[in-house]
Amino acid sequence: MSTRLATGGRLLDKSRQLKFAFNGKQLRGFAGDTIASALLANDQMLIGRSFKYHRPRGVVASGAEEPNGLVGMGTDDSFEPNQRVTTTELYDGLTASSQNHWPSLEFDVGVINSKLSRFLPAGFYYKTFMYPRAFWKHVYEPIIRQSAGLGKAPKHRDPDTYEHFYAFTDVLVIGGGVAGLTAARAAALTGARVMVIEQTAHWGGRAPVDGGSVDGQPVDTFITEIVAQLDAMDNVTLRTRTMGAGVYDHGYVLGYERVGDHQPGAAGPRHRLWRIRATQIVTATGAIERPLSFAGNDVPGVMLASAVRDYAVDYGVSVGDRTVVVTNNDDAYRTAITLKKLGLDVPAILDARVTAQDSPLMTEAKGLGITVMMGHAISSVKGGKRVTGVAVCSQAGEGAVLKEIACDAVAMSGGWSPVVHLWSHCGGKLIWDEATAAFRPDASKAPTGATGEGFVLPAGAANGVLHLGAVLADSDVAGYAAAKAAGFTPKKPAKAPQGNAPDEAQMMPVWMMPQGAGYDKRSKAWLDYQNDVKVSDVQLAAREGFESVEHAKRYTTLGMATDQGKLSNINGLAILSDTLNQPIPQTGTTTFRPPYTPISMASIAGEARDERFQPLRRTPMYDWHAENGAYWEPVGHWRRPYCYQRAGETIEAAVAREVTATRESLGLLDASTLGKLMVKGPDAGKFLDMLYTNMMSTLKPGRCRYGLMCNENGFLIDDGVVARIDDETFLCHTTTGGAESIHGHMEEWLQTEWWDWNVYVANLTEEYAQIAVVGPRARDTLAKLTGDDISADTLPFMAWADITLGGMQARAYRISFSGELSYEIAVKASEGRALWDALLAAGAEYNATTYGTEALHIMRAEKGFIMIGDETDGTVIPQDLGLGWAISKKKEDYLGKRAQARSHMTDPKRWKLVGLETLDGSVLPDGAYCTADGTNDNGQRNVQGRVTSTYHSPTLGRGIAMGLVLNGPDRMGDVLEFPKVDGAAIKAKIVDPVFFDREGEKQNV
Amino acid sequence: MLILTCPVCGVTAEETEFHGGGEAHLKRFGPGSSEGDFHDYLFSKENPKGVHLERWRHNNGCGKWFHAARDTVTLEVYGTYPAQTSEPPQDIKDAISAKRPGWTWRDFS
Amino acid sequence: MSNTVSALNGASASGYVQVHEMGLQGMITLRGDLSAKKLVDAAKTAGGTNVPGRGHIALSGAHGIAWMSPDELLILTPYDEVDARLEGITSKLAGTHHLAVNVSDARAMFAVSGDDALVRETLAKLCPVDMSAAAFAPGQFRRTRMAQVPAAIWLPETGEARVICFRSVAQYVFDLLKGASLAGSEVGYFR
Amino acid sequence: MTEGDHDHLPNPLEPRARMKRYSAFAVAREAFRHHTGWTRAWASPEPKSHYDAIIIGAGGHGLATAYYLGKNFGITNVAILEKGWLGGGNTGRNTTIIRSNYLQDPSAAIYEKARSLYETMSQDLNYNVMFSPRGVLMLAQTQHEVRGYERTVHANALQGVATEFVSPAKVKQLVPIINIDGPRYPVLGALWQARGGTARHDAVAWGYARACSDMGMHVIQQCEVTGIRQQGGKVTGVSTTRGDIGCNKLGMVVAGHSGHLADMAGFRLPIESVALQALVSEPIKPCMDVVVMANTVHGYMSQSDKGEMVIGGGTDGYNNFTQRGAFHHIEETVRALVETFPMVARLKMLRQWGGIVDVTGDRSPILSKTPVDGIFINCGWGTGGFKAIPGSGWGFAELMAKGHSPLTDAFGLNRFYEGRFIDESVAAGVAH
Ligand SMILES: Cc1cc2nc3c(=O)[nH]c(=O)nc-3n(C[C@H](O)[C@H](O)[C@H](O)COP(=O)(O)OP(=O)(O)OC[C@H]3O[C@@H](n4cnc5c(N)ncnc54)[C@H](O)[C@@H]3O)c2cc1C
Ligand SMILES: NC(=O)c1ccc[n+]([C@@H]2O[C@H](COP(=O)([O-])OP(=O)(O)OC[C@H]3O[C@@H](n4cnc5c(N)ncnc54)[C@H](O)[C@@H]3O)[C@@H](O)[C@H]2O)c1
Ligand SMILES: Cc1cc2nc3c(=O)[nH]c(=O)nc-3n(C[C@H](O)[C@H](O)[C@H](O)COP(=O)(O)O)c2cc1C
Ligand SMILES: [Zn+2]
Repeated sequence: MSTRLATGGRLLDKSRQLKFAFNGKQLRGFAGDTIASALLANDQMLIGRSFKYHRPRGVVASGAEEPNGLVGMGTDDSFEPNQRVTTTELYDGLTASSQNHWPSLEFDVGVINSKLSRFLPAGFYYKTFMYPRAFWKHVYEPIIRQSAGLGKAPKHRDPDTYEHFYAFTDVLVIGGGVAGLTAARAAALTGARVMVIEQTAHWGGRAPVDGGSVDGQPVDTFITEIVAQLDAMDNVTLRTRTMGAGVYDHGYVLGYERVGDHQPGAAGPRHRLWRIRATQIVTATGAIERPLSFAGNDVPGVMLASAVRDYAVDYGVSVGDRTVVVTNNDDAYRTAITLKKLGLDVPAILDARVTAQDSPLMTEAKGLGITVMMGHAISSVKGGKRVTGVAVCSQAGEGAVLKEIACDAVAMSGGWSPVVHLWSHCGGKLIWDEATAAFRPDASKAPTGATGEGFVLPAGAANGVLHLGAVLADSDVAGYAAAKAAGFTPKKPAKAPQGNAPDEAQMMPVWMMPQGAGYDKRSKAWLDYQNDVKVSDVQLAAREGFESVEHAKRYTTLGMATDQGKLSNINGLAILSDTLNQPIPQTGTTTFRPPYTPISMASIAGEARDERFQPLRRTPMYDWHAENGAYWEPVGHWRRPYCYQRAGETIEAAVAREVTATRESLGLLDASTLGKLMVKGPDAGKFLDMLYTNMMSTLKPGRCRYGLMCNENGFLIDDGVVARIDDETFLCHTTTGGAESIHGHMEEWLQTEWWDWNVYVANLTEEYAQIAVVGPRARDTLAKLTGDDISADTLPFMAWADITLGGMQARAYRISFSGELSYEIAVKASEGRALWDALLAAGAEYNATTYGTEALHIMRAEKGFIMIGDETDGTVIPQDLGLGWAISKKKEDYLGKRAQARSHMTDPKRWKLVGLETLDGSVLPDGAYCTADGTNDNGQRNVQGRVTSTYHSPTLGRGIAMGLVLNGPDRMGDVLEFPKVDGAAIKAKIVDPVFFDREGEKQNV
Repeated sequence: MLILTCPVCGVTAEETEFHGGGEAHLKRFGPGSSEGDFHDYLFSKENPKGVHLERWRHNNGCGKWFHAARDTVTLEVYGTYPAQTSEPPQDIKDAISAKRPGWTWRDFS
Repeated sequence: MSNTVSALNGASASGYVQVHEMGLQGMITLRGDLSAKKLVDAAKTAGGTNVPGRGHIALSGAHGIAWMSPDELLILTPYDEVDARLEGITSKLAGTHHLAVNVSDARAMFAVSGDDALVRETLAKLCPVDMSAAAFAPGQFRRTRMAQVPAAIWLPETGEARVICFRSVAQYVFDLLKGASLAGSEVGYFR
Repeated sequence: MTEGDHDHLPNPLEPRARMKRYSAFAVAREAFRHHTGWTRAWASPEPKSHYDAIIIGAGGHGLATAYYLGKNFGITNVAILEKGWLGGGNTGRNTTIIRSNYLQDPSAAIYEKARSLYETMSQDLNYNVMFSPRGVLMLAQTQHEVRGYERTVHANALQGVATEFVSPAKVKQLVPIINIDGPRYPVLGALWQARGGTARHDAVAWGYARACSDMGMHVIQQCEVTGIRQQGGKVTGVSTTRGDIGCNKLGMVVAGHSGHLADMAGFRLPIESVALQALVSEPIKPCMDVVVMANTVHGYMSQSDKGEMVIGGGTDGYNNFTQRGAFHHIEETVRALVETFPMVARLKMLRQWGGIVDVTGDRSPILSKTPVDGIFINCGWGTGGFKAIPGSGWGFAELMAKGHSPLTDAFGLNRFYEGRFIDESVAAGVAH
């Protein structure tokens, strides 16, 4: 029976009872409980089923290292799978349910896998399920997948909020045990900014449970005092419930704060992800106790000795009435002594060691009347869903049973492994410590940062130092060294606290218990509880040549479960080393990767959800569009109306209406997103001559010119109209997508190649709202709003002028992307909406029709104008597009010119732009290719061209398209075949790409 | 997540404020240059395991380009310096030599 | 002026600090040789203060100058004074290579006000910048990133911060600041 | 002691009889003798002084090349040299997406060859690589993407690659957990390759290694190539941490380390090595049966047979050899997936890691002769070469054996001189 003791429970507030439910059962606990302690207090030892064999499993540990105790928590939109019971604080109304079983936790049919386990050794699936081939997808894989996974998938969107926080500190201490606190104080006394983060809700780590004294006072008192002292210092920040999740390059640390997990419903974020930039980091993350590998070490009731002690001291819970302790070191004696002193039965301590002399803890245990059996071990554990006893044997033998001891709990200790994860994340190296049989940080090989110097220092148990006195001395030095490395020197180093605890006898590494255990035992001795990896599996891997620890990991899945092998890794690689007959350091460890324990995806996304998922760029007319039926098209982070849908209208109909109205009378387009770059200086003309393929320096003030820009690889990257404002000033229009990138492109060339040229560039894209006023009635409409002369003579095609329009200062560019009479009007963005409204009002009598990007695209296609991103795709050069006229022959150089001289670019076989007209008037499918005879060497159908844009033209009442075709311009009238995806082919004739108003009569009025 | 100091505005900031621009000190070859020179200008990369001279732009800051001498294996930043140069300044070269004796970069070391 | 509206038309939100879109703000980008006396003089006249050093902003009443880069200043002035001041610069710098242009309408500006530590905290949730009093004091000017967009920030005085962003993302930045300052999400980091 | 203990480990140096076949029957038989009958999956021989061909790099591409040199051309006097543990490079750390819906002919040819070889790989190698043709969906979330994918579908039809453009409703039906109506980027459709999918990445390397070893080839791990030996412009062998080894032909197949090896051989490559990252969630019960890639928002995800969600994102913007990467890429990817699949918010990230990918000037691979006679290079697979492994091995083996292969001809180094790029980015943003 596991029960709540009448006394004890250091962390509990027994005045506050909490109700919670497990698998529908109503249970009670206290404030301060974890789910684990509360379940144990209610005698709920069985908590889940293992991954592969569905073995019954109970809690093994009391902290982040717990492999078994995972539950689903919450319901509906707050449901979350795989919550670790040992690190989740109890709150009133909590609901939890066990995972990975059917139909119930108690009776799980999946347990059949356990019976078949001999057929399912490590890697068995690589050797099976191959025949017949089709079975993999339809039979084998579905079965394997069904048995995969632990918790259920959440189904709903998450209603909670999450946020990030950027913090900067000289010294970050990860871990708030006595080592972390001592290191923090040593660092803080130098004046350095210090931050301490502790994953649990409590300061002090293991020490309050383990006992000992500091400077003559009980260790608890020391902790209370040092926390108070740190809290009072202005240069110190203390955060509990904040885990150091990962240490990254250049001192970047992720801190995972569980702000709301223990108080659902409270205001504020559920999790806060700290991005801490620390000059120096102290990892004071303690050590984790190792299980021992004996047969049946996974039976519920077998727990880490330290956990048994924690439950007793911290939560007032006895996990069993009769607890057998099995160990290879002194620390587990503390558990026996604690239990005994609480009046519980400890029938025996089985100590695998044979020591010459009793240590103080042995003496104390014996003094309490506990039987200590040196040189003994567990041969096997009795019991199924709960321990009922152990069979005892000699550690030295093969497991012959000497006696059986009835018990309901086993407290095991295989020694301690420093938590080196955070030290290792960024490249810190480890050395093997023979004395403690553990890997610990090699201080001479710390991870190095931006300066090339080490930026992480380990302290206390995390540094492999276990005795309280040594822990305090070590961490005092580490804290001071960290501050010093961060550039702080103390007035006078404070005296390190003096810790006092009993001396301990040398531990003895025990990787297999008993030492000579045969296959039967090894195949029941668990290394990785969650992933069901046994000693025999690692040995099989070694035998099959998976000798590298990384191979063994991947072949057996050791250490790949949600606990990332915190309990299993060292034991596993020791077994591997033993099997390969090589020393453990030669085997080495697998790579430690963040996060230390899993962190919520939502915390990583932070605030970036819903409307804050990505910035949404809005033009000044955005609200009008939204209110008037805009069907949106995302363009970069902008959103532009694709068309404006009226009630009952299809998208196609809306687009056709917009085109027709514009061609017939008046259309208005919000063109504000077009890039507008001001280029100014004595060398501006020379600069633009290098950027554009055509000549810009000859452009006259007051006039506009269409230009093309290529990259150094020769490919067309942007196009637009350049207006010359005055001698020294040009305004370059770019595509919407090009505004930032072309600005960057200009700055790059100016700053890094032609830095002696006198040119400045300013990005004015957002300064202006720009509206295209398009159609036969464009001039009439503007005339109603201005007294300025906008006649064809004063403001001819490809000219611009400053005018006053509706009382606003405006710049009118007479340019046209539609082939209509057209003005693009720029006003200050703050007046954009006012101009839009004024134009709508003035144009009302001409049926002013706002149009979107699709109408824009159709009208330009009717005119045979290219569109960056349609006719170009990053592989197209201007020469392909019949734009030779825009490529200056006079210029010695421009970006892309040299590239365009390469053999493939001058190849006469390059596909060239043409118009395409289907014979039946239908619309060619987007992206269709036209076939040529035969196939190539790889059996692919030969092709001779492709469609680059294709539309139904409302103006012409038929399909029109542009495409790139082999020898296209020389083959006018040829008919090509474009297969559709359904196999049928459409025939289309090569024609001039200008489909409408070839003479430009409409625009030049 | 790197931190870099922009030599132009003096701000030390994390990588997200910058934009990496690839290898530094490229010599531009334009019209008339040989196939080989032009190819090497665009494509032949040093891509060393070790010291890398590279371009960065402080795009979420002062907007200026600068150069950095950075180690691609240790991620140590030996120094940052103005973009308007064709070689790193001597103090940065010395800092590199101290850590990576015998290092070379195309035509200089 | 009735036609002229700022990006969010003065929207505000109050959480543990106040967030307020400040309406139309005059801004002039001035690029040129900052070491040239002529340019410095022109800037001073337009900005009504001395030209600040690298990484700083100089403020004087409704006017100010922010250091943007070694060849760029941002001059702050009331919105309706921009044209006149721009004219002033242009005439003073005639014949000198420079670029001066009105960028008032390309931007939005926010005030974040309240308890100094909480104002700093709000920004520290969004910008990868050390917002502690020791590292970022009134008078400093920092161009950086706010979540996913560029922004510039400074503290005119204790308990006050200013944020400038591009106009098109004003709503996004407002939502960020509002979300970051929701009551109950105080971090308690700065003291 | 019982039988089959570790003192009975097979001697790795012994010349071996042919590999024991794997089957359910063999597993059952072994079950009754405590699995003591299993022998090494591959031998671990000492290097000889000379081989007909040496492959540097025991990643998927190197091993597949060796396998097809043996299988298709009878060249078995081959050593595959690996500086670490085989399969430990990008092959061991990729998100395992397999598809062949590429746009350009040469790409579609080699990836489709690869995909079709994946279909029968388990049987070919007698090693279950768990190729799972569960289907790959590439979401179209802008009009531009819609057009790009429609173009791909047309191209694929003529290339013999089965793909289709499917409606949002079909997307929702294939992936019930997806959010197809935005709020930000509604799903407008998707490029669907029903026989794309995933495979167990480690098994691909292990299966090939076993098969190579079975043919008598030498897979030599912990053997780093430190120099390339040549005479009169022709390769004669390599220097390694285990001594000099001679060869007639040399294949460099070392992904992110290609630039470094080319440097040893005296030439430069159009390659930059950058970190690419991936992560997995904690395992959950099956909730997504297909692979989904969302290029507009930069994230992709599939669920492994073990239950974890396998997630990948973008590359760092700077040269890096650390197998780590900057956290903000993880953030961008996770943000994208939370937006696309709201349930992801309440999953947890279990582990994140990085690999060093080799990115070329046009982001397509290089399978080519080199300036040094006898040296061939296979690299530049960048962020998307797992799916190509068998096709690349097939073509590269042919190139090495015969001096030319239709599968690799277009991927020569000369294309960068000619300006003849194979640019896939034109249709889809990222290339996994
Ligand atoms: C995070 C991530 C996700 C990816 N996702 C996908 C995906 O979903 N789909 C997809 O198709 N592709 C994906 N890729 C890409 C894919 O992993 C690679 O393209 C592919 O694995 C490359 O295989 P390889 O054999 O060329 O290289 P590797 O597997 O890297 O093998 C090269 C080998 O060469 C060895 N080597 C290097 N130098 C030496 C030397 N001097 N001497 C001896 N040996 C040496 C290395 O140790 C290594 O083992 C991803 C990559 C990464 C990093
Ligand atoms: N005698 C023994 O065999 C033995 C063995 C182990 C520990 N100990 C005792 O343990 C104590 C060691 O002190 P210590 O301070 O070094 O270790 P500790 O275990 O007491 O404290 C480490 C603290 O770090 C926290 N932590 C761990 N990883 C973290 C992360 N990623 N983020 C945030 N917090 C994290 C833990 O929750 C814990 O509070 C001493 O009292 C020592 O005597 C003794
Ligand atoms: C497809 C795939 C699935 C993975 N699943 C897991 C997993 O379930 N658990 C785990 O710990 N690691 C998983 N990993 C990550 C590996 O543990 C490891 O991090 C990765 O292979 C890179 O190697 P390294 O971390 O040793 O450098 C997975 C990796 C891949 C490529
Ligand atoms: Zn800067």
